Amino acid sequence: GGRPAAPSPSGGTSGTSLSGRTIALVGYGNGNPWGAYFNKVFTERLAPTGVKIGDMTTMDPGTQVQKFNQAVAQKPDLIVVSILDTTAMAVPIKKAGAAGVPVLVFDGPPDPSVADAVMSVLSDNEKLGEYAAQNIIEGLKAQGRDSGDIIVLTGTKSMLVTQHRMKGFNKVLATAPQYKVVDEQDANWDPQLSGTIAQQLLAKHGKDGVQAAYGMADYMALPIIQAAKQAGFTIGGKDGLIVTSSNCFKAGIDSIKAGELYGTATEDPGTIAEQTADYVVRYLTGKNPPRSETVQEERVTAANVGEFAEQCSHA
Amino acid sequence: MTGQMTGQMIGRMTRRVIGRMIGRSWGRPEHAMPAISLLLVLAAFACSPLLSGRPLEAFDVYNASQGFAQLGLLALAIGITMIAGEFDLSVAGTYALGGMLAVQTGAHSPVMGVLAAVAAGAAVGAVQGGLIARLRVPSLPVTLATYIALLGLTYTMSGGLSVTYANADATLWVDQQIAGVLSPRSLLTLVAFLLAAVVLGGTKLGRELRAIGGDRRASRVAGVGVDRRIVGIFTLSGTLAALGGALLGYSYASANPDPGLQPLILAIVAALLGGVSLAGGRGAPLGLLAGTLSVALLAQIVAVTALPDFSTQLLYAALLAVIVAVESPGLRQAIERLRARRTGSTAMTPSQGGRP
Amino acid sequence: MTAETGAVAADGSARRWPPRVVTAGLAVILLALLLIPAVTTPRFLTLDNARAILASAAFVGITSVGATMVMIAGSGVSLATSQIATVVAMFFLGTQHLGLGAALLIALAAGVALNAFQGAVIGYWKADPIVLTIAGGFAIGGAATWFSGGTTVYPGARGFEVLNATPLGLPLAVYVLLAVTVVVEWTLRRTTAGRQMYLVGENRAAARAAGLPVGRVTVLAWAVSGACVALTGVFLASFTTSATVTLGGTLTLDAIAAVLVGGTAISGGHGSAVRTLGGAVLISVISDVLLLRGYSTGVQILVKGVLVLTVVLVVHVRSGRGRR
Amino acid sequence: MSQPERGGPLLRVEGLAHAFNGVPAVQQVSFTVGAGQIHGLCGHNGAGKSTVVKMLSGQLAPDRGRIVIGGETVELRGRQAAQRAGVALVDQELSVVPALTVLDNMLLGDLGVPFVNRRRAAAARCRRILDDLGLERIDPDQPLSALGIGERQLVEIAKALGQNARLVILDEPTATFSDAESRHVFAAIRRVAATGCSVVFVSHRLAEVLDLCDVVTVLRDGRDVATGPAAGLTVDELITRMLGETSHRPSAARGPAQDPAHALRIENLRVPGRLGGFTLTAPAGRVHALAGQLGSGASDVLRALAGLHPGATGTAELRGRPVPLRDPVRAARGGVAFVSGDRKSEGLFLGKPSAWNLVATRLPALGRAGVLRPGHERRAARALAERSGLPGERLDDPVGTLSGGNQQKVFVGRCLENADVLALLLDEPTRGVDVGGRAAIHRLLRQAADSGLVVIFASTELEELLELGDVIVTMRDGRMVGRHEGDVDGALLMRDMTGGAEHA
Ligand SMILES: Nc1ncnc2c1ncn2[C@@H]1O[C@H](COP(=O)(O)OP(=O)(O)OP(=O)(O)O)[C@@H](O)[C@H]1O
Ligand SMILES: Nc1ncnc2c1ncn2[C@@H]1O[C@H](COP(=O)(O)OP(=O)(O)OP(=O)(O)O)[C@@H](O)[C@H]1O
Ligand SMILES: [Mg+2]
Ligand SMILES: [Mg+2]
Repeated sequence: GGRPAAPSPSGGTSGTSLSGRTIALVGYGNGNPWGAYFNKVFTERLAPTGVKIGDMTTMDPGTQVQKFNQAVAQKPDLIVVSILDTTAMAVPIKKAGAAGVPVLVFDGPPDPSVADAVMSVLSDNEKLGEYAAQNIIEGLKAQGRDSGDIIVLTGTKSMLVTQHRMKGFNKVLATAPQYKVVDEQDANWDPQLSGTIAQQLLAKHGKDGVQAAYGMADYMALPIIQAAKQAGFTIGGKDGLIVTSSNCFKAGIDSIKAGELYGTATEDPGTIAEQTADYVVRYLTGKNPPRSETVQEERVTAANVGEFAEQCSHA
Repeated sequence: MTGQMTGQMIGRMTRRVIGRMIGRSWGRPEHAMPAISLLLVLAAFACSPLLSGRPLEAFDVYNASQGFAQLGLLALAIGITMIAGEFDLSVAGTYALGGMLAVQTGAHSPVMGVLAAVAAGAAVGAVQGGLIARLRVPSLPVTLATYIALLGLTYTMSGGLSVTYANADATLWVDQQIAGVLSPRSLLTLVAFLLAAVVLGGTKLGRELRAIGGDRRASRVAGVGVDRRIVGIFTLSGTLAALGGALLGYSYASANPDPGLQPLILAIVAALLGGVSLAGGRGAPLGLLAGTLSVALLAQIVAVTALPDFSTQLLYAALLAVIVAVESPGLRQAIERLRARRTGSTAMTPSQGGRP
Repeated sequence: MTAETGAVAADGSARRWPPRVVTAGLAVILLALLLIPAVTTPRFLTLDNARAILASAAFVGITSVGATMVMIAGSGVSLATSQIATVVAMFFLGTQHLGLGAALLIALAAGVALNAFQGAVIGYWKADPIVLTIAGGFAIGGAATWFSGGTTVYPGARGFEVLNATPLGLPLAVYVLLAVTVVVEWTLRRTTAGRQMYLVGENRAAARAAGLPVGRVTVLAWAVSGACVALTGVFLASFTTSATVTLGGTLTLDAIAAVLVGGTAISGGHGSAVRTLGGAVLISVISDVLLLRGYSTGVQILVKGVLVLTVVLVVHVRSGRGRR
Repeated sequence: MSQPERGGPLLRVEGLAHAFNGVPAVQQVSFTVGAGQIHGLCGHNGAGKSTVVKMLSGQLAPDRGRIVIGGETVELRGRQAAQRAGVALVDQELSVVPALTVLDNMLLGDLGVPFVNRRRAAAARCRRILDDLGLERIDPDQPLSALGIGERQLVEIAKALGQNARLVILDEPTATFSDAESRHVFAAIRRVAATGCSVVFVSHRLAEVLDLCDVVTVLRDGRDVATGPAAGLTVDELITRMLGETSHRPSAARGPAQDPAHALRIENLRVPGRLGGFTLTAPAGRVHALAGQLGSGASDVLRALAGLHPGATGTAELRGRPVPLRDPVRAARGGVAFVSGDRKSEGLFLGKPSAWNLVATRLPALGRAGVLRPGHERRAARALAERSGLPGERLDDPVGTLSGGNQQKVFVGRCLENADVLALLLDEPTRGVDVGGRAAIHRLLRQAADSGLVVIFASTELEELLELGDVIVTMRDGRMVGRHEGDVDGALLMRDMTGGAEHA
């Protein structure tokens, strides 16, 4: 099913009153669609409870440290944070611990040195990487290929998210040794850069040299498809290029429906926002939720795209 | 009534103190701009509890001073080159390089890391200064190219990954609270500003710096060793930027190969608010200090009042728009033209006195 | 001691080579230095790769050709380019339901208007372009985040797909790049306005005293540049099929780098659109060679920086001393 | 440092030579200057005076020859080395920094000033030096940008004279001065010379050279052609030596006044702080001269008419059509062409070919529908070059590589034979132009007037005013003082311009 297995959020929040309690949201800024939709859903979910949310969102890692410190100083009942620079946030998190302010991390994992000091609602990035590899293997096998060369355009390599996705991807791909990665480039979560690099890699390996491509997010996979089309590749179908991605946006869903993108996976902001909001309510009402929860991720392909169309349409 | 009067008195006194601090004349933009912006932002800061519903604490000031430390050395570096009529975009690259070097080489001895960073920054600055002075190239394209190259260098050094700094002692030390509102990092930054103020205000270097920015050729003819000074200025800006980056790296316990253009742009905003003009020849370290404090406090106000992030951008845009308006000669002329057109018709009546 | 009589001395004769010859010579040497590693790179000399190089030069190239005009007219650089491209892309995708033509017009109008406004403040008020465009970047970026709430803009219709077409195997953007280059170069060389841009860029005070329309010329240069940025924004939007506030990416500095590698002087009065095209392609070739040879992103950026530095210095030294 | 024996040469220059990119500017120059002597350097534009000065002051290294100061051969690598050798300089180009205060400017680059500021002592010394030059009105703490050009130049001279140098070099220091200001400066120079300091003085104002200097060296084409005592020389003799032949003075042919409808009528023109209520009717066909010292408002009349004073008010009419004020573009469209006194920064496009410069203001007329026609453009440029006496083969060279005289010909030529130009306004049309170039430019202006243009020029030079002006309007303190037509006495003009305080 398309819903996460975590406790249903709809029941959890509506009745409880948390007025007088405060939380600080040190999340991704609204300058990023993922963050914008997360913030929207998160705020809307918690609005009925009357909890006061301080907006400390930003997209700049330096500013984030400062805003986090600010949040600690304001001693809210809980700091909800999504981390931009994993190591840079380690010390501030320690300081929050020393000041006795609880911290809830969502989306990407914290630095291992503070992993035990925080609560977390994490995307399952390894799973997302595994799904991408499954998509590719499934697609290539369906075309009846017994060999295949793959190019990979990753998100910013310095981020744990990227590293975890690659870990899962490589793990699954190792089960099908006939398919192998011939090029892996850092495209910095940048659509334009993804397009440029894809153009060059496709030219480098030629039409027979690439059978599949993995763009780490939908907005990176779509430029690969464009570049491939312009380079004269056929996309999908019986013998075309298999392109997959690993977190879903509306554009990706449309592309799957159009038969171009082979598949993607969830990690949609709405689901995480709901689960995080729910976690906040459970925590503040003393229900002692588990220290760490993982959002259940789903693989999306043409077979089940209808189920996820709504869920993935917000960013 | 009395409140209003004490308010006025306090206003007058701060004005006098700050006026003396920043310079003697109020009429000149290099004095008025930083003073007014700092006063405005301080007032807004003092009023921020009205929005946040929470009294200001020492920690708010501490956090602002951390913001000041993050920006200060960069603003000082770019500000000094701007006074000299140059524009050192590469400080953003030196800043990144300084952080990367300090974190990579300073694992055991933080001092060694800082020294390595500072030496590299100075070397990069000296080479650029040498090129710019000897070949008389405009600094913008040269420093832009250096910025791109340095970015590539930090990328190569770290394989594009953020690098973690494991020396937790250093991290805790640079950010420990001093007197509740300062930290070694912000103190060092403050000292750098004061040192610059003393040196530039008390020796002939300050005069020469502004002369070089005001009229390069004339300074040369007057006997100023312009080329040597320019090499010195770029070396200094590289050093300061690298030091800033190193301290930031320690503070974050990590170094990012690409901190982006944001720090650079904020440093430029701070310098402009500090009364420096891009045309050169104008400004002083204390003005830069006021400008940097303004930017740091502004960021803190946004944090304290939990305003959305984009409102900071709009605020900066508004501040810069004021600077553009104050500084553009054409606007002044347009106003003069308008006034002349208005009085022009009355002046048509004959027999008005001939005094100019 | 250069005796006037012994003019055949090696160093003496080198000095007497006309600058054009020396510049051409240097360009040949530079190209040789680049091309030798290039042609020895496996798979470099393929049609597919040439196509990829042109295609990857197209987006930045279109913007940089426009930026050349701004630089020639003496307004230096715009630091608000990527924000404008982003906003244009949003307008373009957001108005797809009105039809491709209408959306294109709206997008172009937005780019021209935003840039021309800045050009007007610079041309008529003599504002500093760097300060002004930093302010403009903040204002446009902030407003875009505010109004879009940070969400992605998706097209309401698929009309834009036409722009991803590849007639004769080359992306449409490449043809547009060539067309824009020809138009801008022709405007600069053959029209009154273009000549006036060179004059205003060479000496603004003199142009003003001579009664040349400094303000109008500056606005025109910025407007043309705005149209180019808008075209880049439109192609970017079509290529990525959705637009967020970070779509512009590193366009600002990439465009400036291409203009500088083309040998246009930042102080104004000199430069050409064709050479900027060369600069954009050169940067593309280099990153392609490095990519093919397996160098990392860092090395690619590093080499780009060094290339920009070299060209800036060579061009400067060749064109005589600085102006200060 | 060994003092030279009394009266012996302090400076000896032997066989100095310098070439720019292989083109010789100075080929063979030798002369000596005694201690306490004021030594004049004369020569037409491009003779190499400034190049010699630059070598003496350490800005250029000689290719050949040597410089001996106080008995020692010196190698002056840079301005600082020259200062250490005791050489102070007033450069041909104004070299003070507007961004600094007067005091800071006086201290800037002076080797005698300590590294750490000592404000009080410095201020006192500065005050004394300024007072010496009759500059009691200038406050050392004023920013220099608050002063006019003439006062800035005075500050630079004060700085050089106050540096305790052994040798003071002044390259055209008085080009922007009124005669009264010049007299103050000359007195100060004589005082400095009386202390045993040697002075090298460069000027195109030959009368003042003869008046001030003890000895004069004449340069021609980079060689010294004559050195001798100034006493007994006349201006005409000097000119003969400079040019190698007697100079030709154009006959002052007064053209007939044309139809009064073809006139420029200026009524009650004001510029706040500079010009109060100026009224004049200037018919076409006559050359009108505005005579006034710096700050008299003479050049402000021209600048205001050209639209360069945004605060100007009043009315102006050209051939019955109003000339819009406050906007240079509309002024140009109204038929006004302006030749600024500052050729370099407000006149020419130095990096562009002469041809481009010649046609810069008539591009719309040369093109069709905004598109240039290269053939038309080329022909127009050729015609203009011929008309203004510019060698045709220089058309494609950047105008910045021409000599000053030729640059000025391009500048004036740009305004000629243009159907759109009805009035030609020139500010100091021959500033820094040699005698030959000057005659050529005067001829051009006369022809322009004869062809039916309104010609008005502003000048501070008496000789030029008398030579060229059919009607001379004297100005002082932003007001018109007198209007002279026909024969006029130079002394009378001088009185008008200086307020009668000085006896000319
Ligand atoms: N920087 C330079 N580069 C090339 N040629 C130069 C340069 N400066 C001067 N010249 C040339 O050298 C010659 C001598 O110039 P110089 O300035 O010494 O003449 P001058 O006698 O001072 O003339 P003026 O009276 O106009 O000041 C001229 O032909 C001039 O064009
Ligand atoms: N500032 C300068 N920069 C470069 N070259 C210069 C400069 N000034 C002069 N020259 C070169 O030096 C040469 C000699 O200049 P000079 O002014 O004596 O000659 P000119 O143009 O024939 O002038 P004139 O008509 O006064 O004799 C010129 O051919 C010119 O190219
Ligand atoms: Mg000559
Ligand atoms: Mg001279």
